[in-house]
Amino acid sequence: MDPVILFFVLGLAAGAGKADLRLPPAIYDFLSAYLLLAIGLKGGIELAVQPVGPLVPKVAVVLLLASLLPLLAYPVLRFGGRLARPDAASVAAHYGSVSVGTYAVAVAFLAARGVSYESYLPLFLAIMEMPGIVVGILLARGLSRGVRWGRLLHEVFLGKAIVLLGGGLLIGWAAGPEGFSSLEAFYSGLFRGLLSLFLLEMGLLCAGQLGALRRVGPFLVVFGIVVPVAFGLLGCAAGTVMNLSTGGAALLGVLAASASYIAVPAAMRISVPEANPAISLAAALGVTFPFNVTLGIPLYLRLAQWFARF
Amino acid sequence: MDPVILFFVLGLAAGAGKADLRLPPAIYDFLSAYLLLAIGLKGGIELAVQPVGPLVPKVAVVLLLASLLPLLAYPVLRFGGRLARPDAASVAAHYGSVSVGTYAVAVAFLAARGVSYESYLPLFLAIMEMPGIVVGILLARGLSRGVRWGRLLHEVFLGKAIVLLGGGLLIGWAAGPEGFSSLEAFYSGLFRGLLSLFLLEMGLLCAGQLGALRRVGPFLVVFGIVVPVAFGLLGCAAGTVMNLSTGGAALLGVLAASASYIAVPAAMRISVPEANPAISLAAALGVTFPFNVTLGIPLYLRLAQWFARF
Amino acid sequence: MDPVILFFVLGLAAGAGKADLRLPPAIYDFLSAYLLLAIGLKGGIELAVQPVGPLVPKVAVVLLLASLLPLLAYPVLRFGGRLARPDAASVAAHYGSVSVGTYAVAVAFLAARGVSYESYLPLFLAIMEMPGIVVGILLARGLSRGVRWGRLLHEVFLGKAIVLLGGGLLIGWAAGPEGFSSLEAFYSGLFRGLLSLFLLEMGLLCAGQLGALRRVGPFLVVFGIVVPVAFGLLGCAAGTVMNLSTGGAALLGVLAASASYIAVPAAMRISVPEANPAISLAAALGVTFPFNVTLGIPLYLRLAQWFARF
Amino acid sequence: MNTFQAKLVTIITEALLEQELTQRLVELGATGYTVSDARGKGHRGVRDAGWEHGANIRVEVLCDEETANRIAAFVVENYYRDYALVVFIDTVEVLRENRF
Amino acid sequence: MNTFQAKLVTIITEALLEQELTQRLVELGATGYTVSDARGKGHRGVRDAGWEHGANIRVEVLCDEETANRIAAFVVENYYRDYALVVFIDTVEVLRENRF
Amino acid sequence: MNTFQAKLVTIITEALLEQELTQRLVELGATGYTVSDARGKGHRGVRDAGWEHGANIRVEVLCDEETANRIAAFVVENYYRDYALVVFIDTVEVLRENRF
Ligand SMILES: Nc1ncnc2c1ncn2[C@@H]1O[C@H](COP(=O)(O)O)[C@@H](O)[C@H]1O
Ligand SMILES: Nc1ncnc2c1ncn2[C@@H]1O[C@H](COP(=O)(O)O)[C@@H](O)[C@H]1O
Ligand SMILES: Nc1ncnc2c1ncn2[C@@H]1O[C@H](COP(=O)(O)O)[C@@H](O)[C@H]1O
Ligand code: NA
Ligand code: NA
Ligand code: NA
Repeated sequence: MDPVILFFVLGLAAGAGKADLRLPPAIYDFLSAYLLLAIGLKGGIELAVQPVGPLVPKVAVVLLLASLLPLLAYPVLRFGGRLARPDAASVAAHYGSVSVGTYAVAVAFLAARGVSYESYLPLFLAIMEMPGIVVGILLARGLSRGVRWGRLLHEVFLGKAIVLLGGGLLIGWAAGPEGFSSLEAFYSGLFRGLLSLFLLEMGLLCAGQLGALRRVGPFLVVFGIVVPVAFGLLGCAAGTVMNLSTGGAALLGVLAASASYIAVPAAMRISVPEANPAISLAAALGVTFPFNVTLGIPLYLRLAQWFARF
Repeated sequence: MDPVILFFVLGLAAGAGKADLRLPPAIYDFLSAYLLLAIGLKGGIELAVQPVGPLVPKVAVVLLLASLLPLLAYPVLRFGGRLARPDAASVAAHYGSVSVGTYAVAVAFLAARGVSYESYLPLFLAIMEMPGIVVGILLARGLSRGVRWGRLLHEVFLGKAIVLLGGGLLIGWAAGPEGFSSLEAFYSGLFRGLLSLFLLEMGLLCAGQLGALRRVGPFLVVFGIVVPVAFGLLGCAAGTVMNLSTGGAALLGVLAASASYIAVPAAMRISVPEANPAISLAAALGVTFPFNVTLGIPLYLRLAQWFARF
Repeated sequence: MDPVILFFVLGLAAGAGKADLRLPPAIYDFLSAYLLLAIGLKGGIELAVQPVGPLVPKVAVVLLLASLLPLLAYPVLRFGGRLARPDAASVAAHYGSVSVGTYAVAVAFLAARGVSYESYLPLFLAIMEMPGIVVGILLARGLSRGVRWGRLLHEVFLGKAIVLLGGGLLIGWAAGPEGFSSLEAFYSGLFRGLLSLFLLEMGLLCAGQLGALRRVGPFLVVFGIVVPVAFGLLGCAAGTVMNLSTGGAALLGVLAASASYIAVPAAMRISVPEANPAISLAAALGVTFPFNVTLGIPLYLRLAQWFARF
Repeated sequence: MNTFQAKLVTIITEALLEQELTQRLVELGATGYTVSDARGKGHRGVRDAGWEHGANIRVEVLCDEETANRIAAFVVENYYRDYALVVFIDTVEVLRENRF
Repeated sequence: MNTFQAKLVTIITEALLEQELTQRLVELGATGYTVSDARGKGHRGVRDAGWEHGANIRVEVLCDEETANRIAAFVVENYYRDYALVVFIDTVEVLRENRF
Repeated sequence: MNTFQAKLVTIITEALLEQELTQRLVELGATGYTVSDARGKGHRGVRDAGWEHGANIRVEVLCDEETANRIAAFVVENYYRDYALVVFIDTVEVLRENRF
C-alpha cells in the first residue's frame, strides 16, 4: 500500500480510538490550499506546451458527464433510500462533484506506478466541481422557486477550490516549465510529504463521521460504496471513449467516483439549507473517501486498463 | 513576468472579486517570519566571510538616507495633500521605512536575472526599518511633547521584524557557510515557494485596501506612485555614490522606494494614535506595494544600471 | 555550536527581552507533530530491515530504567526540596519521562558529528514517555486512593506524542526504505530547518518560565541541572551495559536526562490536579531544556564515549 | 459613570452565515457588531472548528430595544428552521460616549 | 418579541478541562453549551494560548435556574480547589423558539 | 447557590492595546481579566483578524462597582478619542468562592 495511505489509516485509527490528536484548522487550510495550487500549477505548466483547441470537445464531454452524475444518483437516494427531497438532492450534488483529496491520492498512486496521464486532467478536476452543485439545487428547488442564483454563481465560481485550482492552472500556463523551475522544490518536491499530513487530518475527519454514520443507517453505507464504483466505471468508460490514455481514463474514473466534502457542503448549506448536512458528510467522508483512497483508486485503474483493451 | 508575481496578481484578483479565499492568519505570520529569517540568514552567512570595518561608513550613509526620506515626504503630504499633521507624519513614517515583502520580491527578481549584489544588503534592510518611525513621531509631536520614548524604543528595536532579521543575520554570521549547509534545503530551497504563498496573501490584503483607497482620494494614489519612484531614484543614486554594485544600488533603491506595512503601522498606532491608520495602509498596501512589485522593481534596476554608467 | 541551537538562543533572548515575537500556536503544533512523525518514520524504516526479536530484552531494560528514574527523583524533591507530596510526585514524573525536542536536537547533534546510533532509539523514546506518568501518579496517590486508571491509560497511550511517534514507527516499518523515498524530501530534507523554527519557539517558551523560576526558588534550579546529569550518566551506563553503540548510549543518556514538557504536564493536570503545574514547568523548561540542548548533550556524548572504553 | 441602558443581542449560529448575517444586521439598523469564534452543542449536535464551516460564531450587537426586537425577529424567521441558532437578549449599561 | 427568562452560566477555566466539563454539563441537564477560547489572569496567574493546554476556555450554558445552580455547585465542588476557575450567572431573555 | 453581585465590564477594542490595557486594568484594581479574540464593525469601520494588529479583543473584568467605574472612566479618557472602543457594564451573580 502506498505509504501516504498509511497516514490516512493512522488518522482514522487515532480518531476512532479518540486519541488526543488534532491538527490545527489553520494547518488543514494551508494543506488544502497547497494541494489545490500544486495540482493546478502542474496542469498549467503542461498545458503551456500544447495546443488548447483539441481540448474543447473533451471539456464538453466532461461537463456533460458531471451534470449527468447527480441526475443518476438522485432517484436512487429519493426512491431507493427514501430520503426527503432536499436531502436526496444534496447528497446527489456531493456525489456529482469531486474531491481534491481523492484526486491527489490518485495522482500519487499513478506516479508511484509510473502510469502517465494527460496534462489537462487538473482542468477536468476544476470543471467537474461545479455542475453537481447547480444540478443539485435544481433537483431540490425545481426551476420555478426562488433560487438566489447570483449568490450561488458567486459561491460556485469564486469558491476557494476553483480560485486556487484555476489560478494555479493560469499561473502554470503563463509561467511555463522554465518559469516554474524555481518553484519546483516547493510545489513538486514537497507534494507527497504535505499530502501525507493532509491525509492524516482527513483520517481524523473521516473518523469523526463514523458516529454519524450509525445514525444515518445502512442504506448510505451501501450507497457510498456502490455508487462510486458505478460512477468510476462510467468515468473510465467516458475517458476511454474520449481517447484518453489509460492513466487519464483512470483519473476521470476517480473524479467521477469521488464525492465533494468542501465546496459542495458549503454551497448546499447556503442554497438548500433545509437539507441535513450530516447525511451528506457522513456518506462522503465516512464511507466514500476511505473506500476510494484504499480500494477504489486501484480498482479504477484496473477498469481503465481493461477498457483500454477494446 | 516572474511567476511569484503572478501569485500576487491571483490574490489581488481573488480579493477584488470577493472570492471566498483567505489564508489563516497563522500561516501569514509563519510566512513573514520565515522570509525575515531566511533573508537575515543569507546576509549573515555572507557577512561571515568578509571584514566588517569597511561597512561602518556605509551604514552611516544608509541611516542618513532613511532619516531623510520621511522629512522629504512630510511637506508633500502636509501641504500638497493637506493632511492633518499626525496623518502626514504617519504616512511619512511609513514611506521612510521599508517593506520586507518588496525586498524579498526584488531579491527573487535579481536572482532570476543573475544580477549579484553585496551580501550586507539585508543589514541595510534592518537598519532602514527604524529611522522612519522615530522621525515620524518627531514630526507628529515635536521634541517638546511627551513621547513615551522607552515604550517606543522597545517597539522599534524589539519588534518582530528587527528581531528575526537581526537574529537571522547574527545566526548566519556565527554559523558561516558550512554551519548553514544543513539548513539550506529549508531556508534557501523553499524561499521562492513560500514567497509565492506570501504574495498570494499580500494580494488578498492589498485588494482589501482598494475600497479604502476610494475614500482617501486621488492624492494618495498619485503620492503612492510618484514618491516611491523619486525615493527609488534617490536610493539608486545613493547606492551608486557609495560604490555599491549595480544590484546593490538597485536594492537600495527598492528599500528607499518601499513603504512599511507591518512595523510602522503598529508603532504609529501606539505613539501617534490620533493618526488615522487607514490612510497609511491604503497608500502603502493599496498603491505602493502593487506598484513596486510589478513595475517599480524593474524600473529601479534600470535606474541603477543607468547610474552605473557614470 | 550547532546553528539550530542558535535559534533556541535567539528565542530565549527575544523572550527575555520581551520582544514582540510570538509564533502562532498552530505553527508550534504543526512543528511538534512534524518532529514526532519524522523521528518515528526514520526509526520505523530502519527497523524494517532488521529482526525484531533481539529487541525484546532491550525494551525491558529501558522500561525498567524509565520506571526507576522518577523513584530516584521523588525523595530528592520531597525531602531535599521539601516539596508537598503531589508537587514532588509531579516533578518526578516530568523528569522520569522524556522530551522530544531534546531528543531531536541530540539527533541533529550526532548527525553533524557523523556519530551513528541504533535505528530503534525512537522506539525507546516512545517507550520512555509512559512509565514516568504512571509512577508519578502512584507516588502522589499510592495504590489505594481512587485513581481513574481508565482515563489515565487513555491519556498515556493515546496522547498526541505516542500516537504520532508510534504511528510514524509503524508507517516507516510498513513502508520500508523504498516506500519512504518519495517522502524523504519532506521528512528528512526539512528536518533541521523545521527543527530550527521549533527551537526558536522553544526559546520563547523557556524564557516565559524564567520569571516563574525566580518564584520557585534556587532548589529547583540546582535540581534541574544536577538530576539530568545524574540521569544522563545512568542512561549512558545502561546503554553501554545493553551493548548499544556509543551514539546509542549517548541518546539513551539524553532520554534519561530530558524532562517532559508536553505529555506529562497534561497527564498530571488531570490525574494529580492538586500539584502546582508551574513548578514542574519552570524546572523542565526554565532550567533543564536549556541546559540539555546547550551543555548536556555534548556531555552525555562524552560520557558514552568514556563508558565505551571499558 | 455616565451611562445609558441598551440591549445586547447575542446570536450563536453557524460560521457559514457570518458574511450574510452581519450584512443584514447593519441593514436592520445595528451601528456595529462583534463576532468571535465558538464551538458548541445544541439540538443540532456538536459543532466544532475542526471542520471547515463546521464551527459556530458568536455575534453580539449593542442596540436599542426596537432594533433588538427587529434583529431577533429577523434571525428567527430566516435562520431558525434550517440552521443551528440560539438567540438571547440582555440589558446592559453602555458608556455615554458610545452611541448606537 | 416573544421571549422567556433563562439563566446564562459562564464558566472560565482551563482549556484542558473542555472535554470532561462539557460532558458533565450535559449530564447535569444542560441542553447545550457554547465554548470559545480565551486567555486571562486571575489568582493562579497569567494563562495564555502560547502554551499547549496553558490557555483558558469560556463556556456558556443557557438553562433554567435549577440547572444553573446544579452546574455552579458541581464546578465549584469539583474544580475550584485545583483549577483556575471563575463562574458567574446572569439572567437573560431567550427567544421563545429556543427551548432548554 | 451562595452568590454575590458583581459588575462585569466588557471592553471591545483594538488587539494592539492588549498588553497595555491589561496591565492598566490590574493597576486600576482588577483582580483578573479574561481576553478573547474578536472582529467586528463600528464607527471606525470593519476590523478583522486577516490583518496583523487589525483585529479586536474582547476583554472582560469582574469587579465591584467602584472598580468598574474607575476602569470605565480610564478607558474612555485614554482610548476613546483615538481607538476603536466599546464599553458596557452588566450586573452578574458570582459564586461566593470567587473573590474580587
Ligand atoms: N443551552 C445552551 N447553552 C449555551 N449554548 C447553546 C445551548 N444550546 C445551543 N447552544 C449553542 O447554539 C448552537 C446552536 O444550537 P442548536 O441550534 O440547538 O444546535 C450550539 O452549537 C451551541 O453553540
Ligand atoms: N476578576 C476577573 N475578571 C475577569 N476574569 C477573571 C477574573 N479573575 C479571573 N478571571 C479569569 O478566570 C481565570 C481563572 O481565574 P483564577 O482561578 O482566579 O486564576 C483567569 O485566567 C481569567 O481568565
Ligand atoms: N453596536 C455594536 N454592537 C456590538 N459591537 C460593536 C458595536 N459597535 C461597535 N462594536 C464593536 O466595537 C469595535 C469598535 O467600535 P468603534 O469604535 O465604533 O469602531 C467594533 O470593531 C466592534 O467590534
Ligand atoms: Na463524483
Ligand atoms: Na522607504
Ligand atoms: Na527523563
